[in-house]
Amino acid sequence: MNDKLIIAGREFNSRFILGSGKFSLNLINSVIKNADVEMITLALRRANTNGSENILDYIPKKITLLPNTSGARTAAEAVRIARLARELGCGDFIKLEVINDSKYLMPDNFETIKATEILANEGFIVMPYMYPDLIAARQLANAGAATIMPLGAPIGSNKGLLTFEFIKILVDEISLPVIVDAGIGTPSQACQAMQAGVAAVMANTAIATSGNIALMAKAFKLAVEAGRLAYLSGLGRVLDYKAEASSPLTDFLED
Amino acid sequence: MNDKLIIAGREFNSRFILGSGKFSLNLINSVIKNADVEMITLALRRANTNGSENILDYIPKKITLLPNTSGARTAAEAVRIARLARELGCGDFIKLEVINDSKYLMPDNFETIKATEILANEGFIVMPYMYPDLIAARQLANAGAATIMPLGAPIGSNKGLLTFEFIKILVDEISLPVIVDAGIGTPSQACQAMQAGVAAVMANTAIATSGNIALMAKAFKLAVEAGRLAYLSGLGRVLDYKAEASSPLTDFLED
Amino acid sequence: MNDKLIIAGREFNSRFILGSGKFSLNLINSVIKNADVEMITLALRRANTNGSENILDYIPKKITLLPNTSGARTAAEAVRIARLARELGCGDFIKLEVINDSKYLMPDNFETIKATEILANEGFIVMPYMYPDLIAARQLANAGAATIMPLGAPIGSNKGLLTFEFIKILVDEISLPVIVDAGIGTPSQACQAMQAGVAAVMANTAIATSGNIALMAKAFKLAVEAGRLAYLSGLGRVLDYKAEASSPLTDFLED
Amino acid sequence: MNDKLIIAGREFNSRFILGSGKFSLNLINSVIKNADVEMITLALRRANTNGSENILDYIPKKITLLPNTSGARTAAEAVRIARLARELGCGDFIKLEVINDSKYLMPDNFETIKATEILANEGFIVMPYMYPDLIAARQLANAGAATIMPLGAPIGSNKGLLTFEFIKILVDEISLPVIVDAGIGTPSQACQAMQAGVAAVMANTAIATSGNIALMAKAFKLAVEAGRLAYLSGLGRVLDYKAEASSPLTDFLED
Amino acid sequence: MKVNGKIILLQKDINLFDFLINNNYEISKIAVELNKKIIVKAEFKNIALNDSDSLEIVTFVGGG
Amino acid sequence: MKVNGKIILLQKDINLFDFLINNNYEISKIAVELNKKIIVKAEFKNIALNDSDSLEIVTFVGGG
Amino acid sequence: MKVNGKIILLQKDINLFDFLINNNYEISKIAVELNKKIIVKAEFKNIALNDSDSLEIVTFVGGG
Amino acid sequence: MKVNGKIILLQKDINLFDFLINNNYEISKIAVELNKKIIVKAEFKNIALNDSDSLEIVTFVGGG
Repeated sequence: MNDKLIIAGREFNSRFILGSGKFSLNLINSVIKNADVEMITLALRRANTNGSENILDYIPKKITLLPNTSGARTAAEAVRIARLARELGCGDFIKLEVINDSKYLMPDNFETIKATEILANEGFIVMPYMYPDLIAARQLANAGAATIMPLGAPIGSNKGLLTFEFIKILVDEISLPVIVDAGIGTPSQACQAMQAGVAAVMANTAIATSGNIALMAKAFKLAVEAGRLAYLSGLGRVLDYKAEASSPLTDFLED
Repeated sequence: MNDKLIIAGREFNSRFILGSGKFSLNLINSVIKNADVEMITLALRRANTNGSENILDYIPKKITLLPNTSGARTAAEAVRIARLARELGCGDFIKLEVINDSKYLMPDNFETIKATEILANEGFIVMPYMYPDLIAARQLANAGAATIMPLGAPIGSNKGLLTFEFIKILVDEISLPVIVDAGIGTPSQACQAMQAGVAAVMANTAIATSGNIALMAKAFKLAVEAGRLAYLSGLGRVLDYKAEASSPLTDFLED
Repeated sequence: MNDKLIIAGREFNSRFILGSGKFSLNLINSVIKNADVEMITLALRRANTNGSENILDYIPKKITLLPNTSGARTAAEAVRIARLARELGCGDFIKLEVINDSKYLMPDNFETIKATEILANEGFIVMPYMYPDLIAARQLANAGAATIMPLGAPIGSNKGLLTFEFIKILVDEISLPVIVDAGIGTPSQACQAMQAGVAAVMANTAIATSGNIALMAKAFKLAVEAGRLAYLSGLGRVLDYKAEASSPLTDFLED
Repeated sequence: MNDKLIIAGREFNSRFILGSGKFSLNLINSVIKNADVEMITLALRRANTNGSENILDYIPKKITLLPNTSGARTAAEAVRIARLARELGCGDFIKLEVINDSKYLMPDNFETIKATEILANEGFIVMPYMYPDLIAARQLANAGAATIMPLGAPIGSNKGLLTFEFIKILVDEISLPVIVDAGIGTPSQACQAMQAGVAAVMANTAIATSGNIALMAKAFKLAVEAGRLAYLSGLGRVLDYKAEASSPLTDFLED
Repeated sequence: MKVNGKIILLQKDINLFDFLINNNYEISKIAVELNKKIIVKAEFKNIALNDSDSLEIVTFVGGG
Repeated sequence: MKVNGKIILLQKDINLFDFLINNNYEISKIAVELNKKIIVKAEFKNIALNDSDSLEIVTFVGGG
Repeated sequence: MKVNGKIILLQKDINLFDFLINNNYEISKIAVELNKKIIVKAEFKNIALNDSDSLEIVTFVGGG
Repeated sequence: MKVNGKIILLQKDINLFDFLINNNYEISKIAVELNKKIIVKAEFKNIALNDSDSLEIVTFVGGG
């Protein structure tokens, strides 16, 4: 079946985006393999002088890199980080994050919209992390975002789809791919999001904090595929206050 | 990875049991293939005189048949149906159902326990459908049940895992395989049940009432596998009232 | 408004039943007053030889006492406790509990039905604590129960209305007063149960473990009344996937 | 107990704000009485030439009027409506609403912040309706809002506290009174919001669409009080995977 | 004779096996109860039917 | 003159106050915008209307 | 004699009523089982205790 | 000169490229900001460093 995820014209078969944080480098590869990942996020940080090992050495070349702007507290800082990230020569994708809230790490939609406009004009493929506010989502779209990445719950919390009803509204109203980022803690939650029609799911902490990283990576891959197929199929109706037999009445018991 | 579902000594690779109701016969096969089904339920009914087509002609021989006792309102009726089913020569498995409630189709745990004891003594592999009552589950185990099959929601309702907290109690306390039957309406719900440690999931209506039976069958297969892997891995911890960054603080922004 | 709770012909204005466990005796009275309680549960235990203070001295005479059979693991033990309780001369009400599960304290519906029949025949007003199984509820009614008292969640857990969907089925199908017992942890949960049409709510741990017992007792009283009024009124409809303005469109902005 | 709701220095005993939409005028008064309402919202519209009846004739003088800016699609329109409302001589309170989304009626936080700043500078007591975004809430506070009024669900939907987890974050992080507006459909939901520490609750559709407006108004009043008392008391702890007896073990059964 | 709830008249002496064949039942896919007693297939030929008998002939159908 | 979106013709010179009274508006329960500018009630008598004016006259109604 | 699970020795012939009074039990607030049989209060004075008896004396306490 | 927040003293005249090489930076895996201005790799050799400069040298790490 031909069902590609298309972001700014690029086609992807995988609808699961991996976050690379909190893993020991030598696990990254098995996660990528187990989850058939095609896109992975990275962060930027000061380089060490000694030629210490670099995460790029652990990521197959065919993987699309999605640098994030984590650490940015304003649009200006995010733009600065995005430009440096592009200078590293790994493409135009940028996962835009602007966060100035230290406890719940809630994104600043206002600053994110500003930065989206600047970066989109500079040719970046901007994938903004956002709080799932329909009005903000429309403005991100107008500002040139390639996707929107609403949170399900606070970053790293594994609390799940607390924003589910509002993500469904985004899917209903926004024509860009809606990718759930942050908060998804289990494969069933990733599956539920996909069933509701989101284009893709991103996870990092859910895998990094699981008991077996390779198994959990595989679990997420399968759950995302399952949810996508269920969405394409269309879910069955729900009966409210009754039941409906799955078997014919076995008539020979009647007499 | 060697992770078999074992019921009364028989090994199964698939943890998804298919109900064959509400399908047109010529769809059964594609559902079986798409979901890699190894066990399928059937019902019993009066035979037609003319050599009309029979469902057995549509099910590959390698599939384990699980006849149910649907229509039975008492232990005695269920035993009668079970014996007739076995006489059809398709093995000793029986999905025991005793239902005398016409609106919500709630199973009668008391009668089910009685019938379990009789049938187990006659050598049946008894898989009783039940209301997820821990005490009843213990008595089913003592009566010789091979598994217990608690409901998630009323039959055919697609309402999901309304009994989730109590199914977790069964998984915690009952040593037999716990197989969720009835009510599961979406792959994400099947995945969630598997994540919680149930041994397998059965579905029928969720697929039969979906928009695309073949796709939904595949979706259930993948979701059940995903949930199993997540269970084997162990889920990540959930943070209650805070967030936790997935990226290192990007220090170069500090000065 | 004349809206009485009627149990075996006795009328009550209060629909909140208080459990007296886990309180220091000198708090009981303020709880009763704050919550306008008319019925309170008690347990039975070996008497001390020295004339130590007795809980009966702390409960106003007008309160209906509802002794429980806590500690009973079988119908026989429950019957024995019930008879002893009645011998204490405080009336014929008995809160029947038969529990032989030490971890989740799940009631044994089978034994409870047996004991209900015996005690009802002896003239007790039997209020059986039960796991919300519709079939068991029907048998309790047939055995002579005056009410049924399904659990919301495990005793003392404060986990809330985990069984909500099944309690709604009991309200729909059982003609006796349905009184939610066990598990209710907050006033909003008590209110939600009452909104759904249960006849009354019992709580003990939710108040005993709260920060301020007198305030929480008052809170439960008000929440139960609120839920009852909402049930009598009938709830408003729920819109699924849209909104509806509460104000007229302010036309003068149009031109 | 002295527990006042204080908004911009004004004290209120009632924590339930009534919306006056969708009622026939001669019902308003009984709703106000039954719910002990002290503050009621109004909308602005073109006046009719004939001296037709006016809602002000139906509202007791002691009630604080809270005109809304419904119909405003931009900050400018909201400011215009607010000024006209104040010109009617009923005080400085304004419920600020800026909505340019026709399907879900989602508020525009950006425009709302702009209008808040303008109106606060003009001496209005600004109570902005908002989507519960923590960052936007902080900016509303900085712009001079007297309270924030986050939505629970889309206006008029009666879908309840879909944003509950994020409203708890607002209560935790914002020092202004947090008043839940929109979406609350039942008294139990109002109670739950109050238990979580919100300062007040507003409802309109839940009462206007109920079966008995007077009863439901009373129900909301009681539920809000119950939730407030529970919050002041502090809720009891929740046990995760076990139960805890409310009665002492009845030792005399042991031997 | 009663067959699956319907009354029919036996034209002539006939055993269970022949009756089923004549009525196009697929022996391999049915189970039979005669007067509420299950009859194993091996016995079909040895069982003579008469009009007082009640016969139930069942097979598998789709069911959940 | 435009009044609440409708065109009307002024028969004669008239000030805002008289216009409102003549048209049965309850002064105490309305607010008035003349050409998008709010007019305080004290000024009603001092404002002469003419056909080029646009008048908005609003009042409170039920709303949530 | 066994009283609420504890063995005690009866010094002298004594009836149930006196035993309870001597041991400071509040008659109005207890129920008594003698050898698993409930004894109504009216009978207390007529029942002579002996060392082979087993007595359960119960009362109400707080419980949910 | 300030390098990634730390003060160092330049021993001799040196261009950016040599400085990075001498300090074992992997040119292919870094991006450089000189006095808050990004420097493209092609320019590294043409840029002479001096002690008043502030240099930021960044690379990729794991992040979500």
